[in-house]
Amino acid sequence: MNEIGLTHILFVSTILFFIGVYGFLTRRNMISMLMSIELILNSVNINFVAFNKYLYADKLDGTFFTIFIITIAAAEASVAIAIIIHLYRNLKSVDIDDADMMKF
Amino acid sequence: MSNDFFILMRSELGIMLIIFFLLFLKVWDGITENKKILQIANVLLLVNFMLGFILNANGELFNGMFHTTNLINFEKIILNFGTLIISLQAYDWLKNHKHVIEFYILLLTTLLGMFFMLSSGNFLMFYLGLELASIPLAALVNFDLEKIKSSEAAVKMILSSAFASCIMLFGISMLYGTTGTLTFVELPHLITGGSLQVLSLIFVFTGFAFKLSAVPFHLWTADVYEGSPVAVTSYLSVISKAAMVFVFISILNPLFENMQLMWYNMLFLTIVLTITIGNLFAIRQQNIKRFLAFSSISQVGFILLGISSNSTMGVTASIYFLIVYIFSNLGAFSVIAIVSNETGKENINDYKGFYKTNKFLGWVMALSLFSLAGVPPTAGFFGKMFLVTAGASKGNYILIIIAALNMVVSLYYYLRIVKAMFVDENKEPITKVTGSTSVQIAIIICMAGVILTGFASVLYDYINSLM
Amino acid sequence: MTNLTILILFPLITAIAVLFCRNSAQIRWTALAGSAIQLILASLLMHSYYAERAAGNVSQMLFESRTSWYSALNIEYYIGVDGISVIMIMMTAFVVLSGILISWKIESLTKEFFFLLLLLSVGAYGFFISLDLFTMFFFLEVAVIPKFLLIAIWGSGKKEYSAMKLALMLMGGSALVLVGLLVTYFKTDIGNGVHTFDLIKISHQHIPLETQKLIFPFLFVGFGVFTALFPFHTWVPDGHSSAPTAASMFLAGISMKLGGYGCLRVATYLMPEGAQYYSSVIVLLATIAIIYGAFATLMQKDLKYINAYSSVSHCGFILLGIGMLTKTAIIGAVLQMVSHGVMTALFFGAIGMIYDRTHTREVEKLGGLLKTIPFVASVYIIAGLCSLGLPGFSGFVSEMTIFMGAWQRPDAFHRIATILACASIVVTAVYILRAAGKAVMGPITNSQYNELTDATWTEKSASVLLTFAVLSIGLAPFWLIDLITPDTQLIMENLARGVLGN
Amino acid sequence: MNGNFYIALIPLLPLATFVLLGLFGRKYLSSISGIIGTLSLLISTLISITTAYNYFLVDGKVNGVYQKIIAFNFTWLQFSPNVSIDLGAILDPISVMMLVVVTFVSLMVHIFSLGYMKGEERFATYYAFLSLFTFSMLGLVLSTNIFQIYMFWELVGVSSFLLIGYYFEKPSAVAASKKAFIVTRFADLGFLIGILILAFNAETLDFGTLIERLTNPASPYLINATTLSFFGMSALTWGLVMVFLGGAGKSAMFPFHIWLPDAMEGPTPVSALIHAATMVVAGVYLVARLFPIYSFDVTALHVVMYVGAFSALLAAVIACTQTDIKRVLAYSTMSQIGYMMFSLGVSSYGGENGLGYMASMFHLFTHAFFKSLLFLGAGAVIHLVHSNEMKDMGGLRKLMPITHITFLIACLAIAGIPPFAGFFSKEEILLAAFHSNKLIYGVALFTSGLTAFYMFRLYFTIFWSKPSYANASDGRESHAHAEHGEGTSTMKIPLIILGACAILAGFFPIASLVTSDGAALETHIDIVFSIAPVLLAIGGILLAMNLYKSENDKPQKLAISLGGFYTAAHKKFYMDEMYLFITKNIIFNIIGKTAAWIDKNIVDGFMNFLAGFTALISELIKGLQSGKLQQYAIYFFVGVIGFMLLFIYIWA
Amino acid sequence: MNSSTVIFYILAALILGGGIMAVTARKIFRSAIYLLFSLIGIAALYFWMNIEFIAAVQIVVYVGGIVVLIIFSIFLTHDSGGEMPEPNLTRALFAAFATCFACALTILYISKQAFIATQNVTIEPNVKNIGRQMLSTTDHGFMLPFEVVSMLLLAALVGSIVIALKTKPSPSNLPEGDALEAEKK
Repeated sequence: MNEIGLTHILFVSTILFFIGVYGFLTRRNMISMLMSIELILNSVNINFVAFNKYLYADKLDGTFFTIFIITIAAAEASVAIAIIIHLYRNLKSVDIDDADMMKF
Repeated sequence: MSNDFFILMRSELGIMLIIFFLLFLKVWDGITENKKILQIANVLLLVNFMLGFILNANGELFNGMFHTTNLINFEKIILNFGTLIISLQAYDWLKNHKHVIEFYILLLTTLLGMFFMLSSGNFLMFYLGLELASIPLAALVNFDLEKIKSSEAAVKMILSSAFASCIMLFGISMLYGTTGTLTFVELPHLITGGSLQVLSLIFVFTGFAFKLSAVPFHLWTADVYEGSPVAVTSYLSVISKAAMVFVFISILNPLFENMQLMWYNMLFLTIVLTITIGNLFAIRQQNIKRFLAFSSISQVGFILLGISSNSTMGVTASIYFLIVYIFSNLGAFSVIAIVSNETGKENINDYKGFYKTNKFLGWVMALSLFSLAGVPPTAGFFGKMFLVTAGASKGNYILIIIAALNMVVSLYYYLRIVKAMFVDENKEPITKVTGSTSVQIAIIICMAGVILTGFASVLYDYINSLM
Repeated sequence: MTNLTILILFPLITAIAVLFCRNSAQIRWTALAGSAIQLILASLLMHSYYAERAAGNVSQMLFESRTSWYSALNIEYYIGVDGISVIMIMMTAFVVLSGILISWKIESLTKEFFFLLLLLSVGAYGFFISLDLFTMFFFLEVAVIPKFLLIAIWGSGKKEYSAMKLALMLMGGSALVLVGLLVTYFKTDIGNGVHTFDLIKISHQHIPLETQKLIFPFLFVGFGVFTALFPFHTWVPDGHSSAPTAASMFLAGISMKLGGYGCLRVATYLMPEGAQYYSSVIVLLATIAIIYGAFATLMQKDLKYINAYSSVSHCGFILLGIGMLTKTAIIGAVLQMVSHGVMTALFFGAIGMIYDRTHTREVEKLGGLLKTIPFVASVYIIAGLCSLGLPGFSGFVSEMTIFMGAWQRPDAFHRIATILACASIVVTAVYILRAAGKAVMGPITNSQYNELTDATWTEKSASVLLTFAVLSIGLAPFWLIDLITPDTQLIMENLARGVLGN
Repeated sequence: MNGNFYIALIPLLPLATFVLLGLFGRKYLSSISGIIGTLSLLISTLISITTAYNYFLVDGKVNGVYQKIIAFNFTWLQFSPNVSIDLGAILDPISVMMLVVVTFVSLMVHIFSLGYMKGEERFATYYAFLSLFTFSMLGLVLSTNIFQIYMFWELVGVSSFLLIGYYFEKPSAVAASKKAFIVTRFADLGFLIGILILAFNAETLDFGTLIERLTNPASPYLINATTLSFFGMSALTWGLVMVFLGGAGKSAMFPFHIWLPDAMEGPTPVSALIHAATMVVAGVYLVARLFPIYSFDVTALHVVMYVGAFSALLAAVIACTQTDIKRVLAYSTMSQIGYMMFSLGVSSYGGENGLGYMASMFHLFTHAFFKSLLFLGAGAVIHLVHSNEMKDMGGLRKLMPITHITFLIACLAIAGIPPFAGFFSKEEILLAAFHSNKLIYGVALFTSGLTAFYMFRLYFTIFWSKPSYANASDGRESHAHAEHGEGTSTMKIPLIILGACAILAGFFPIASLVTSDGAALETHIDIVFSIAPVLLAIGGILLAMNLYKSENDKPQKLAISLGGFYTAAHKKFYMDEMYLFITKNIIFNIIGKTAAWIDKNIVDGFMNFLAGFTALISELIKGLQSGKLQQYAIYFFVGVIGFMLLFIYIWA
Repeated sequence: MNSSTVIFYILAALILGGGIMAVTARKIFRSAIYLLFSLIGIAALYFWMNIEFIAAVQIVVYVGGIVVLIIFSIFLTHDSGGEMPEPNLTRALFAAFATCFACALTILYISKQAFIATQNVTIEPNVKNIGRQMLSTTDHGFMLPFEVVSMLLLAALVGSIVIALKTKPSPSNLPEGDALEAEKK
């Protein structure tokens, strides 16, 4: 475990973060966007857990943060999906670019 | 766990009690008449608002996760007050709505989230509060269930706010990584301005900027405001914003004290962009809610101007302005709520000739807009003056000049609406609308605030004394 | 009459009383009574001012009173008057009263009209008595919105454009003033790093030269916009010509004076070195305004435009007087403010009366009014004669004082500026006589004009009131000079303290 | 005589009349306004005569010199501790003389107008204006302060404006009144600048002090004023020339004379009062008032001299060709004032050298009588004929004998035929010119011949020419005229009185009373010297008689033979056209239009551009708010990256 | 290169690969499956770090909850099998560029940072500790956040129910085109 340190994990999480961002910026399906959000949140989770584990193991702050983030992600996803489905009923589309009635 | 608990957390507990009471109502099915429910809710909110005044206490609970001071208490009172007014002005809209209780539950949850955010002693609580204040809000935005715009706004709101909080979270995780703590008390010493901390400051800052809808992170604002039901729009533009400002004040400088220069520059950039772009967009708006969205963006720029001074003066000015802003914006929204509810019209052009048919409401709208524009004798003038004064205290005159010139531009678009109401001819003006007693009470309170807050220095002095 | 607050409270109360009136007759009479009493109050103020001075009170400001307002920022409600303010107040009272009289026949939204007029006057009174810069700024801005509404609602022509332009340009001016005020504020220190907005205290502070150089333009241009400083004067023609009669009177008579007063009281008095540093620029701009305004007037075809452009030219004299920085010139500038205030109000009043009857302001379409409505036409001619600086009227006194003062600057630049300014009086004569010759003299051009009725009693009283004011300055300027001179002396002393020297 | 406050009554009575008639005349006093005006002026006149009597005879001279007496004086407008506009009354020979002349002539005109203006709708207004004018003129005359004189100067100007524009429904009258006012105002600009220069250098506006400071060679003020130079002329010269400019304007000297002929649009009595006897000599009076200073400055004096002489000649030439009788008289006025002017110009201060000054004042005195007589006579004629044109007249001597006789007297006087008044004064002028400048003398001599010619051209055309007015083509109208006759007695009496004055004024011992330094001046009529001018005048009269005594075609032939010159003179040497060109094309079209254009397009355009520009930017950046959430997110993210770059690399 | 390292790299590849595929897959359903892989990989990473509790939560909540929710919603929106619309090309390029850039920058700074581990006594993140602290009000207790989150879940529940309840859109509130469409269907 000597070679694989915190930094490597952070690299993974950072890359995952930006993959998520990329997905959010490019995927036109709203549900896909939501999925990208989950990716981002997971990368943050990895960060917190890794920091807690490798650096600040005297307290469990990071771990708890992760737990709460996961919970919130669930809540957020449920509300978001409810809204998306509601919109879908009216708009008959989940393409985010179709949701541009309001602009300028 | 002692009496302190009840005193320190009384606002939160009050809100929670109301939420549970409403849940009970929902389940019990005893009172089904909307009007009754609304009256009960308003009374409860009023009581909760009053409750805020009884005692002032500084202290912390839960091992520092929750803390409150006189200032925070006052801020909560302000939010309570605003919510009460919004509840009053939403009466007409809600009395025919199918989900009144749900509306209140969600509304109060967000309020609760804001309270926790204000009282948070660490980033975890802050984050929870933030999410608590924004996720139900997205549901609220969708509350005009049969309107497609409302859903669209909700999608935009929840996705972009999730995105923003993700970015902010990433920043918080970095902060945690470099300091090992999430507690606000410990953080300032550990934040030294290392390069990762710079990154995290940027991420956290942009997160805030998003919530405050500062340019260039504001783009969701207008769409969401336009699509939401009027009551939610006013809640978003006033309460939600005020809460974020309060939190921003209590986080930005206390935490990043060692990086003052950096965040000042960030603020500088943001302020210039926010005021200017907000104004430039406000000029061209046709929908009155959307218009107020941009105007509120520009107002945020001014608030940030006050915050940028990083002094008691600035903080006082910001809080003072927010109170004034609540009065004025809610005044305007009350009129919009009445008109929108009774006629469904939300375009500025629909307001042409408004004064001919609705003298009182015309004046209310005009006074509110003047106050927003910062024109005396309304309180907005004082609010803006103090903000700009605070901003000038740093000696950054370019900022002041830009702000001052933008006040001119903003006057243009506020006057445009005044002109539409007072001057323009209209073949089919909005007919005489009155709104219910409850809305009128809201209006009268707002107008009293708009006119009196400025002249009476009491409020300002009181805020100042809380520092 | 030692409590000055009554000067702002009274019109305010009248304005509120107007809101509670039930029919237009009540509204008119309330407004009239209120402004008449206000004129009496102003006269009482003047009287007690004289009495106090005669009794040997030599303090700079009389009837001072201060109340802490926003103590955290050291903002005070601090009021007091000196001779200059007293006559400005007097002038305002005259113009307000006659404005109300002239507007007797306003039928649409009467209540709002009089309410706004009175509110506007509150702004003016407050501005003139304020000694705290914050309060002063407050009152300066109070007046903007009523102007906008008055023009936009009751105006004529391209009223919306004009009203907006006026509001924005004035707001722009006050934005500049705001910047100036704030920088000034933060440069003051009255101990323990406490800043102050107190005009008198600031005048005793030494604001660093560099700051003055930086800030003076903001203050001067900011206030200058109000008083039609070239090239920020373009709101004047449009605004005045679109405004209803009383609003034109207020605008030109009172509102433009706020700027002049501010330029003098705030910019020049507080920034003596800045004033000296920029003196030649001011003189240059003022001269351009005078000459160019006069020539631009020559080509105007609308009575109101003529008077509006001539106001640009005349207000140029105010700025010229201030820019010359000699005592006589500054006295002249103050006189010009008062004089132009009443004179232009009279002029706009006359134009309004003509317009009400003929429904046109086109010079080409009018003619022979002296025959059918001799009173109105005579008022127009009297105002015109005053405008072109006829001795016996106020314009002469002020313009000559400015010339005398300006001539005291012996270098070629100031000489040429003075001569050009003098030359404008010829151009003034040309455009005034052209307009008068065509519009009120000459043959009757429209047979309908034979049916016109002459001035009503309200219009007559308004005209008489203003003519009286114009004449009392023009015939007996000495009482004004006595009033102004000591205060001007103080301004000069402050200027003399400046290290730049003269 | 200090404390003689009653002097103030002289101007104040007309002022009171003006206020009274101005405010209430039209409604309440319409019928008796003439009487009121005349009576009040009568009192004024009596007081002035008493004053003159007291001044010249009772108080007399001190050390052989008439003193300047300040009857009263109070500070009106204090500019600075030393400099103030005072209002007061000065009594010295010229002001006293002018007092008498002004009040007297004005009285005559008032009386004449009672008949002439009878039945006018705005009768009261007319008298109000007349009173205003009289007041202003008297104030001007009595001024103790150069700024006071300027004030009354302007007032005189405006009363003249009001009176010329009395028939405001006639566009030509309105135009003339505007022209008069504007031209003189333009000249007054010079006056004002002159005052500023003098006041700045002498640090006073008071005549006494001013003269004292600028005539004492040792005074620092004078040294200062003469050493400062600007474009090659000293400050003093500039000041004096500028002041003279004002004088030239009011006195209709070249090139400001163009307003005077047009000013004849006013009622004829007004022309008699203002444009003949009083106002137009204000310029002469002004120069005379400041004469001690002028005499110190040769350049300024030369300007006065040449301008005066040229104007005299020019006007005389033009007068020969005009057909409107009032215009002829107007040009003759201008010519005569030219005389007075250059007479001052050839003079110097004190003693024998002050002859020109004395002569000028003398001519002013006599001219006032005969010229007002001429105008009133012309007025009577016009009253009868209802036309100003010579061609409508002729053979009137039978119809209006009194007018005829008095007119003849006046013509003889102006032509300089002894023993009529003009002869004496003109003699003195010629003498002064002869001693000083031969060129000027030549011009003066020639002009005096011309004067005789055109005056008698006028006389013969009106009163002789056609055999009898009754034979005129329109019999019915002539019948009406015949009945009309010479008008009321109020019209005849002034003619008779003035006629007497025109004969007698020449014998007035003015040389001992009104001189440059106040001391008496020995004058004598040099018979030999007088031969030339008198012969020339007689020649002129004979020529006129030959040409105009009866209707014939000689004048046309003469005109044709003179060709271009005649046309040019007839067209007043195209001066009006030139001015019109300048004002219309240069001032209005070039400067005015440019200014208006710049204002509308550039200055205002810039403001509108700012507004438009803001709107344009708003339009340009509207794409930011595309309504597409991902776009928003990208902007958000770009914002984050921007911040990263800025704060990590630039502002770190 | 020991086994742990190898496992880490495999996990990293799984996580990142799953992530990349999840955001690029053309079919939404596949995309969801890739996401599932990625999430499982993360759970595995937690196991690898010996934080079993979090790993378990990850699997339960994410894999068992959120992804299922997402898949349900994909079914609900009817086009689970269909291709998703092409991403806007310029937008995609720009986003790729921007994210790569930001990613590189962040990684650079992370690698530069010297992280210092605490020397204090460590607390094992086992279920017992977590459970004890979660419900404690003192001493690093997370009772309050726990309560807050429960409020949030309640609100989310209420919100979701209100919104997801089927309401018939009134055609008048639709934009014109959509109204027509709605009528057709």
